[in-house]
Amino acid sequence: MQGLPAIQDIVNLAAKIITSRTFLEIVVFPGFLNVFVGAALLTWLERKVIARVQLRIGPLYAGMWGILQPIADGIKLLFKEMIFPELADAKLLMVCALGLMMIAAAPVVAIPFGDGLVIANMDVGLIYVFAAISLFPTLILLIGWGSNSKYSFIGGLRSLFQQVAYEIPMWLSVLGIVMLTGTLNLTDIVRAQEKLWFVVPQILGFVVFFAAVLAELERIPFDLPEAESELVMGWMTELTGAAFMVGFLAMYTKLYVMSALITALFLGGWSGPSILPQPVWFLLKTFLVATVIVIIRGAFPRVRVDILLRTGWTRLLILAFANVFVTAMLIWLGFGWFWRV
Amino acid sequence: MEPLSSYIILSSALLGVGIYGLVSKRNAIRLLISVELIVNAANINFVAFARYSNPPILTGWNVVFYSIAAAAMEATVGLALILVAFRLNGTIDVRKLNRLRG
Amino acid sequence: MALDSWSLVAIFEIVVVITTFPLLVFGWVMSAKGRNPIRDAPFESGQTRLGEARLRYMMQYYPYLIMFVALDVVAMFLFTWGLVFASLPVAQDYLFLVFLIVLVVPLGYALYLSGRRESW
Amino acid sequence: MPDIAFLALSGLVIASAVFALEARELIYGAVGLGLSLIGIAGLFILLGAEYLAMFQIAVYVGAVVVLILFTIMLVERERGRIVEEEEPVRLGRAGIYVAGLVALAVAAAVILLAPVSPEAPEFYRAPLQELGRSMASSYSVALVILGLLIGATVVGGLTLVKIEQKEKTSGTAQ
Repeated sequence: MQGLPAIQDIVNLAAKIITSRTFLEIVVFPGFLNVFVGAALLTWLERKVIARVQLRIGPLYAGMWGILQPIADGIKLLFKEMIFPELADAKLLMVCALGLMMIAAAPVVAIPFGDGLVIANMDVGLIYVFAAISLFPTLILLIGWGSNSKYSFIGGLRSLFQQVAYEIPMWLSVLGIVMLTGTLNLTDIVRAQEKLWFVVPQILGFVVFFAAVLAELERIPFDLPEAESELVMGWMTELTGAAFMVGFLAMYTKLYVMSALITALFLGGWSGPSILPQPVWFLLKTFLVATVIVIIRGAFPRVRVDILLRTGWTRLLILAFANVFVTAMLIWLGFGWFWRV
Repeated sequence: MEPLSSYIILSSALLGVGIYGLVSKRNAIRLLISVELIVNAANINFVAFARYSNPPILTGWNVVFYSIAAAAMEATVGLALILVAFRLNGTIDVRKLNRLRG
Repeated sequence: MALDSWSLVAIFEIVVVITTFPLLVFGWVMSAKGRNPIRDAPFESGQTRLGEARLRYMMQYYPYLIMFVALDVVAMFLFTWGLVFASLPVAQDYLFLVFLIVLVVPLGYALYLSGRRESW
Repeated sequence: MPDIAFLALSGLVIASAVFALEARELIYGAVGLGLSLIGIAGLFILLGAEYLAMFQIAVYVGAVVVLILFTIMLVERERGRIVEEEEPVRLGRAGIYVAGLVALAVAAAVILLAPVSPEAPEFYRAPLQELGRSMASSYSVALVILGLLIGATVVGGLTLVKIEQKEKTSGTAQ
């Protein structure tokens, strides 16, 4: 009879787990807390930047420059009543909101925030990120269907077609990078950019990828699924209270993750002068990209849905293939060694 | 590492579920789902056998690549057929799609 | 403790769930349960609900969906090619070119059809 | 660890496969199929085929399940819900018998006749480069044929679904 383990032992074990590098990576820095706080900060950043673009001030009272506004919003939404329409499938909606958050946060696992500062350094990192992103249309369609409201349903359908149309150009625009580096490991891809960021040789791919990311994020000029003046809030119309909060946070998590992905793929990731540590460079670049995406929202009008889809399926696709061709030329002409890892 | 037979039992069970659906269901979309399940049972076997040969051979993976691609195409055409059947007959119950029976 | 990278993915997802799910449960538990036909009506800009919600459909974009399924597969195959591109003999690159050229006509047909509204 | 993962994943695969066939609403059936396919992707990962697992998720769950959902929504459009008639119990029972027999026979045959030794190398990952190289050399003909298949699917699917000008019906506009 060994007896029950003493409380001391349990505390020791817990302390050991909590202070272990893996646990800290998963829960705090490149992991969950980073994503959560980053997404919350982005909601504040968006309101502030949009306000500046429109010559307003934006949130001001909660904390310095209103930086605590996301917390206030979160508490407000948490205590709001959850109303689901009469024929809606409330359980499906809640599960889908949870699934959205899971999928939106999933790519963070593979994105390196510093040299070696990555939760899982997997060989198929890039494809893993794309596979995770490709699950969004399914869930959004289910939310649009499950809420049984015309706005939600039309928003969900538009979102489906739009994300589906821009997924392929997004994948193919990255093919050039894969050809140059010969790997799908995101850490290796960032390491390959020590000499020259990929935004230079892959400028065409960068443009296509950026446009596709804007469309995947459903942001202006491609924000048809939730065009405020026509569809209220798109597929999120019937999400209320906590479910809305989770869905909304998932969309901003997606924005954060996609900005980080652009940084890692095209903008050299963590590389920068060594005055600042690597993760700081990475976060700076990420927030810069996010700010550009937000400013675009303040500056551009919305396009029409059929034009949007046709552009995605013709121009962007052709540009992506052109990028692949240019990269192939680059390698055939013998410049490929420059970015090999 | 589990023994190979556990994977085979799993894929046989999945095959059984798929065949059960094919035999007893009447809705065309459920039949399509059953077919997908059966294809996936075969895929599991391919990958498991490739992994458990010593040394592992890549043929299994290559075959599954083509198998998934072909299954995706099959689902596309199948769903198009279901749409046409629905448009012509107003139902996708396979027991009522008996116009060709004469 | 050398955990496999995919176990880390699983643990991360579990962390996401155990932090997000309580929020939903909290909202669900705290909200009022009474039903009221007016409150439960779906949002239609303040109007009363008109007809079924799952009625209209944008069928004219169906070709895009089929193109998506096709190009999804193609893109995945192209990634396997891109991985080994630099070390591949040129003759085998032509193979993938053939693979793509075969697809040009069908995809052009799909684009042509998606532009014609009266077909759908 | 792998044992727990295997048990959990196989439980997920089988349970959601049954759910896909037995769920009351067709939409849930498609969701069950998606879950089952994700579980199979997890099994592929356990077997060391990571790229294949990602391919499975992107193509099956990301594209095929979306297409199935889309079709279900299209088909259910006019009546709100599909009224699925109850299958005769006799048929369900016959299905279970047939399926059980076939599954047992296949499992027994494969396990008894399997020519490979069940001893697997401890740690193995599919070498990604090797995959691409074999795709370009040994499977080159299959690749071109796959291109033809995809092209045929696109043309065939569209030709099936599109409405001829002459017999244009009213219910399908927009």
